Amino acid sequence: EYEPLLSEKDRTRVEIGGDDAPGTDGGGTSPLPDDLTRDSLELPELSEPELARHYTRLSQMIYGIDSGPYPLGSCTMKYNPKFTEDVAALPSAAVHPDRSEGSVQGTLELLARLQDYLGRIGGMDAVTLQPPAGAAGEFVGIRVAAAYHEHNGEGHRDEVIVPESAHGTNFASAALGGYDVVSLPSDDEGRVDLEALEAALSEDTAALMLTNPNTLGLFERDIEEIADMVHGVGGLLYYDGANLNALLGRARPGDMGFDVMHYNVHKTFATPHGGGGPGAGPVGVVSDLAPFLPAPRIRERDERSTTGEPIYERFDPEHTIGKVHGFDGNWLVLVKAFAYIARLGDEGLADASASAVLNANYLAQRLEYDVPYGPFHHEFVASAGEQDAADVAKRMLDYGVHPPTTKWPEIVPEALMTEPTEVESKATLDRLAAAFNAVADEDDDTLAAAPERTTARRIDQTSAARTPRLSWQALGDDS
Amino acid sequence: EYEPLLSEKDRTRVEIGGDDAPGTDGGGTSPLPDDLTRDSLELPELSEPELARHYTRLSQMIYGIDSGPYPLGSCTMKYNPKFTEDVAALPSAAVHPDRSEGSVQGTLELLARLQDYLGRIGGMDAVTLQPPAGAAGEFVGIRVAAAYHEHNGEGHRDEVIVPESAHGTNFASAALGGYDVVSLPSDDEGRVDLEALEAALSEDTAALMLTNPNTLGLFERDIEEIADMVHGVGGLLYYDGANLNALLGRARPGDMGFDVMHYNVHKTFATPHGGGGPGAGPVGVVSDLAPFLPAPRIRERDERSTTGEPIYERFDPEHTIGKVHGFDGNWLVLVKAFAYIARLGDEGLADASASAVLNANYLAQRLEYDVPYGPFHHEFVASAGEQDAADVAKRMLDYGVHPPTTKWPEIVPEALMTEPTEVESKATLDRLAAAFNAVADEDDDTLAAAPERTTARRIDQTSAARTPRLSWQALGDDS
Amino acid sequence: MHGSHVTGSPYAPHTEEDRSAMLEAVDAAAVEELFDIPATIEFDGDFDIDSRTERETRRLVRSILSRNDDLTELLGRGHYGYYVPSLVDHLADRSEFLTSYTQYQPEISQGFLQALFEYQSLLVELTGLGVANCSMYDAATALGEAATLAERVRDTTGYRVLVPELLREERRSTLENYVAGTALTVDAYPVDDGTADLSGLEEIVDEDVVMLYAESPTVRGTIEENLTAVGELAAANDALFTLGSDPIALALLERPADVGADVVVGDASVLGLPTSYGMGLGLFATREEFLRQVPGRLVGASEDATDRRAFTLTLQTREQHIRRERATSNICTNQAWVALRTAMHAAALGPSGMVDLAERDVRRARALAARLDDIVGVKAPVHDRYHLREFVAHVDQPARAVADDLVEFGFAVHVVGDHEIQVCIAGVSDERIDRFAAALEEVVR
Amino acid sequence: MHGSHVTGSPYAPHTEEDRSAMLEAVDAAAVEELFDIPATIEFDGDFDIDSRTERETRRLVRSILSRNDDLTELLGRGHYGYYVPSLVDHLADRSEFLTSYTQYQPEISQGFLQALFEYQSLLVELTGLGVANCSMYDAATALGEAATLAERVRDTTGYRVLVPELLREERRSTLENYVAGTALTVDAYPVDDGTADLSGLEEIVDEDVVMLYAESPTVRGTIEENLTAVGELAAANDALFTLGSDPIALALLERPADVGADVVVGDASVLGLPTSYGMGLGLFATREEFLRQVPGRLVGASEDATDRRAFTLTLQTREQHIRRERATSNICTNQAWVALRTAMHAAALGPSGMVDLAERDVRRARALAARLDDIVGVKAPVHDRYHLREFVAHVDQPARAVADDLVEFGFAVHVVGDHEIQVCIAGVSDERIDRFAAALEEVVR
Repeated sequence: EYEPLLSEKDRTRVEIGGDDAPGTDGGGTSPLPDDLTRDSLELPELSEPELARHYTRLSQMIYGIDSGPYPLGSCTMKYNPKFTEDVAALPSAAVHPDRSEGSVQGTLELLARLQDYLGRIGGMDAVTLQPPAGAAGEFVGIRVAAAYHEHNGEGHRDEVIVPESAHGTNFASAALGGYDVVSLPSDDEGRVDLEALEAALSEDTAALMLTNPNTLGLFERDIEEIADMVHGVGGLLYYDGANLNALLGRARPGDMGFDVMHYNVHKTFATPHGGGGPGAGPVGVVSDLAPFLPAPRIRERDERSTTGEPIYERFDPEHTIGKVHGFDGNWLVLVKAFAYIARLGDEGLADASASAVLNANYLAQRLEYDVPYGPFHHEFVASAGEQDAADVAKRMLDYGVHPPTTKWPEIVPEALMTEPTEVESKATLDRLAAAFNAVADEDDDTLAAAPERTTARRIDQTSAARTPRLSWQALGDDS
Repeated sequence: EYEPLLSEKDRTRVEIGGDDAPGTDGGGTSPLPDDLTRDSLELPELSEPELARHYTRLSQMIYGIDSGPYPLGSCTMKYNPKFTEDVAALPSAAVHPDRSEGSVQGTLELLARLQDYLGRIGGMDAVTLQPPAGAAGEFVGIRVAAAYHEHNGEGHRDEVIVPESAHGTNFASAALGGYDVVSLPSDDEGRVDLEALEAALSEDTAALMLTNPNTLGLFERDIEEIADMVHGVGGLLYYDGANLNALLGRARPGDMGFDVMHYNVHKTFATPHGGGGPGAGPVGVVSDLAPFLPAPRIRERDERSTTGEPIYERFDPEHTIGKVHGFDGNWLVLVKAFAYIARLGDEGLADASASAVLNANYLAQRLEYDVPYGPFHHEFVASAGEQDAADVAKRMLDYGVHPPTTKWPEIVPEALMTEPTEVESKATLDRLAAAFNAVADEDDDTLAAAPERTTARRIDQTSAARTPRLSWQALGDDS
Repeated sequence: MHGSHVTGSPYAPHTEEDRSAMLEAVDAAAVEELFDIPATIEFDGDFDIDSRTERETRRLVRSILSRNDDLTELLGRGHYGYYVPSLVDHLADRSEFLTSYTQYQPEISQGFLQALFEYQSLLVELTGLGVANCSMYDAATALGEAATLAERVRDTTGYRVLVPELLREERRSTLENYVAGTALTVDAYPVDDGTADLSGLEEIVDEDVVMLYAESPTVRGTIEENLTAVGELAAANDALFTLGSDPIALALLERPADVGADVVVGDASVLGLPTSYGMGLGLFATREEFLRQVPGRLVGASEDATDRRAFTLTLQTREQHIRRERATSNICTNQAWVALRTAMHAAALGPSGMVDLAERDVRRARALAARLDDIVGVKAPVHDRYHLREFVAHVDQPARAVADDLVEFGFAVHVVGDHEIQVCIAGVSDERIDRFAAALEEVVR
Repeated sequence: MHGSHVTGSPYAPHTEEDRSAMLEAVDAAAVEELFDIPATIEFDGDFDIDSRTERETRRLVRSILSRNDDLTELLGRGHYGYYVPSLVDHLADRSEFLTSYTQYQPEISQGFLQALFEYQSLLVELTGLGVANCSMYDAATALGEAATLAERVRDTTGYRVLVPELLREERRSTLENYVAGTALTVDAYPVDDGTADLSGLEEIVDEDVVMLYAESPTVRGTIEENLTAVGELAAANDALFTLGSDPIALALLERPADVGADVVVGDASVLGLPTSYGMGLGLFATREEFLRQVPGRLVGASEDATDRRAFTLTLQTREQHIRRERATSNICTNQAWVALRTAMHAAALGPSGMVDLAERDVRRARALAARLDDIVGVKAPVHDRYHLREFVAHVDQPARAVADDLVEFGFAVHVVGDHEIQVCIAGVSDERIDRFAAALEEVVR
């Protein structure tokens, strides 16, 4: 059922300044001169019961992780444990970032412990928690690499190599960092083409960005050789943490030769995606790069408090690149990630990866669609073949499940990039496979007409882009 | 979409005792001898993500107050302010009832203040918060009346008079208290028939139970005379608080001559109904009856603490009837009611009643159905006329609103007992009226086939009662 | 506020414009005209209750409740503070569950009905009895309802309800109120070292007994070892055997159906609610033969018009809104939402978690008793019985003084005799238990 | 656990039976076989991270965070602790909002898209600009994005970004990182008594300037009085005029469109989030002419196949997942859920509540400054300007020592100079403000 916009329920205009503006001090006028204030403000004015119904209704028109499987490849849509919300809501977590160190020892301790956890999990020597998202983490990695090269008199390096199948953010983050992006084709098996890499590497290479397993779910078996090649020309190896959920407790980027990496805590560590964010993208580096990390980082001091407790302090890395966020990143997200890691521990983290890989392999085996390449880990890319992958996705909505990521990576025609994660039961995977297979048997007309059973039917993207209407003000009175 | 039972998702049998039962102490056996334990336990064993989806899905198949209007007559389905949940969830509210007085001064203070608030609102001299629901409050009132009469050597009184249009609980509570129930007809205007009352009253009368406004929404204009008549024969006058929302700040049962009353805090004071409960049914009495109230009550001591704070204590009323709940009632509900009253204060409470009465009158005026009797306050009873009121209700579901209470009170043929409460906006009332009126224009076949747009279609009540299947065990394997 | 919104109740939405239009529609100049109250009884005073902002109200309640001491509670005796998984709060607080009414329109209430059906099924498995209702208020009122059930269903006449002499006073008092309007009377049978004294019981049982009540665990935390014998005594005298227990106990202890129980009552909210100052959930299960006499609401399976399985409240002709003074109980509003929470908590534990929890309770209580027994001046447990989660300990010093001193160390325990305290480990962490043992040692030194 | 459930991750549901069946289906004897990792880099150590129960984990976090002192924060400078209505928590925490992904499948995401559309509309009303995106990370990164936008859209060449010399250091540093890969450089223009020094600014502005940035309120809490003049200077030099502000300020202060702003950035989470250690919500609005160069996601209205209005992410060809290295930004994950909360909080206040809040801030800050000014050894406010919600005060004693002493009284303030503290009243109750004034008087005595 259609839910009106708030502005269709009410618009109230409040006049500001002059005699019309009552104030709390009884003066009846604005506390500021008219030339510093606006004339009026016109927005919906509704009661709490009306708002509760509005947002309840809106929530009913959203598919969330508690609605069913959500197998978006490379997005790692895990169940978000409820208790992590409780710890993030603790009153003691609500502190201001400009507090003195002595009065926020709890916050600093939690951050220090999380830095430490992430370092161990990734095999990295130093970690910053400041980047507020994965792409922000990539940008930090790129900036750190740039600062490192600059520091070593290698500021001329102006290329970053990115595999064709990489996440779009890799390209964009490198470009934002001022680098020329060199795109690297895959080999026949879907992995890095070593010859092409050899050709791409040069003294201009600042870094190679890789995710491993890659977006096809394939482990880059030659990773050690790749690392040697990159290091051989003086470049750095960057790890995109989007697919880390495949490896927990089985392999660590640091052990493979990566120099710098980001973690997507809203993927691997189960913090909620929130309809697009907030996430967090901590960055880990090997010791050579640690002096360039953003400021401040947190560390434990040598001495203890009079009551024997550890004392934590902020410090600026020696050659820090400075700040990439106005404060210290997405604190509430970091609290949830800490709680998740502390809950699972070694055993739980290793099991998460094992179950995620088992689930992906099981689901792939159940599909009628062709699944090229392999063996894969936590995700796989099926091909819709003659069908349009985007249409397949729309039709899957009619079966009450969320579809996979589509049409990417392009190495697989009509790609259906699928990552079930460890949280799905066999019964759910069977149901999901049944949805895939039902769609696989349907004709193009049916697919093109889909979805039929959703809140909104197929939405016209062209119209949206051709005539942008981006606010209720833009809708006009007749909408 | 159909949601399987938990038992259809999994059943796991756990064996207990003997060598099969692993224990946490590594002993591998139960800590109790076999003859004190059961053999096994068989229940669903599911993961948190699976349960989150199960209950999320179940919640989607429920109409709540945040879904839309809920105009159930005499049920006062108000919006439940979200913040009251927060105060009830305070860790400091989670205390054990057997704590010593000194260590639960906060809880005792809140209860004492709530007793006081309710006393002022109802015009009563003393209040007990122990009854866990309205019917339990009625029972307390009946027991208090009995103890009072007994104490005065009037134990022979064995009749309680209840108007025909009263809530069913009135009859049942009086009967549970051991009284013969004398049913009182209404007069032509829908109010207490004074002649019939005169005839019913006698030296056997223990009490008359009334709600005011009555279930037709009519104020019992003769209430003072009624009180005199009841008191004249030595009886007590009981006020059923179900309709108190009509009177806040405008009239008080105590001022009308009532001796004892209950409050439905889940109606008047906006605590959530929870799908049927918990509620709370505090009972207020005039001073003569105070010595008979349940134990314990709370009071402020004369002296203050060394820091100047008031000190609260429990005490047993002199001739207490004892306990009607194992502890002190539904504490968490009482906390929410206290918060609601403290939020609204005099101004908000009076406005709640005013708006509730305005809403009922406005809605009644918009309906095509006949609305006999009047003038009414917070609710009215329309007549579905030739239509079946129960069918009308089913059909209203198809219009996305909750229907009124139906077929009761029987004084109105095919009754549609409607109470919109103060929380509905004019726009919502218009939408609700449109639903009523649309149904009023429909034919019987359409009504009999309704609902068509709900999760479940019309449910077979006869089959449910004829072959009771009250557990998944009773469904058998083929269900 | 500057806008057109009329304040008063913050939860009433009318704008000035709406209000005017509505008044005009009902042909009134002011809302006051709509009230039909005789002038003689109009209230023209005020309640002297301030209106507050949401934030001020939260601060007020927080400020009041902050006067509760922050103690570790080793308290039980019918109300427990088990850890409730976060899942329960988050799901049960979804407003569709929290704010809906009784399911009189089942077509738009399937979710709640199914959850209650699953709750009933949980109790059927735990008790082995065929029927469980979907909630009473608490253990005490459920016991009262059991007594009135016994009066209704018993074949022969009779008037005596027998309960153990060791019983929470509040529970007995509630029972007495429930039977005050009936011909029933309540008598106590003797207890020997914390459980039923069978020979003493045998002496006072006769055919005037309509109900025989036993508890396991008992109020002193002991596990009743003579349930089968008690059940046989009841059966021999055509009395209903009512057993008091709770879901965690029932996950481990003898199945009520196997010891001849006719009714099981108790507090089911040991699962689902944290410590709530005694707020509970009355468990009520009985044999199928008493179905039509059961108090409270029942959810049943049926079919909808398309023959799909659907749930509905059923057998409502037993209830007050239909049967009035001939109803099986006066209960209307019950504890449905708590039942939902209990079902959720049980589902979160699963059968293995429930059994494990009960077994750990037994072991942890035993270990603590042994540890306290090692303290000079303390003997624990007082009763030479099995205990589920709590036990009575003898202290040489006055128990009241010991308890008061323990408060200074941050612990609350029951005082159950001049030299007896009662200690419960339910929901208390091992680390806190360690600290408690140390504190007691300090206190009795 | 006793049952068939395999533990490990508590959030992975497989039973032993399921796991066996799945392994069989994929023709593997053990999960390990599925990993294709060279032996040389297999990790055979462990992380040394304990597994904990949910309750233990909650206790751990609570225990760590309990080391934060419980202070009343009179802190601001870009991060504020306004009271957030309970409604926001309860509704935004509904798992459909909290746990869903970016709305790449709009047909099952209409609710979130509509909420974000409403958020964009709120910003359009507040700024008077035609386009607002549906979130950046925070004010600092939004400022960085504004600079890169300026570089893309400016007609002529140029390389200078001018910012006020009084600017949060962190904000400037973030901006510098954003422009590090471009040809842009960041210069400061002078400030006079807390607001822009117009003549000083005039001297250094030239046609090499691509963006001129001003804030109102400024980092020192003053209201920038020269916005129109600054805007005219920017326009005269074909530079983008970017204004830093926030929704509460914008509800009262001059409308950005009216002072010539081309871009508005800032932290929108002053509405919607409580104090969150700096977590924020980057507000980003600009003129319609720059639409195709806007960074971040945009929600637009469209129609579905039945011609009903429906919402969708639009103009995605600007974004990284389509345009890669030529995208308008690298942003992907944003702060959508915070934007939802901000929209909810704004809706809960309504326009009257928003204006009222801003006006009360001005009055309360002014009253506190006057009161502190009466204290011997304190001068407040330092700047002879209008202030929105915070102000700088001079203290004769060393500011650091004053601040440290205030901690002992339970208050946190900023130290912004050797003898300057900064004090913010946002979200602080009148009663706490009273106590703060008394404490400061005590401290500087």
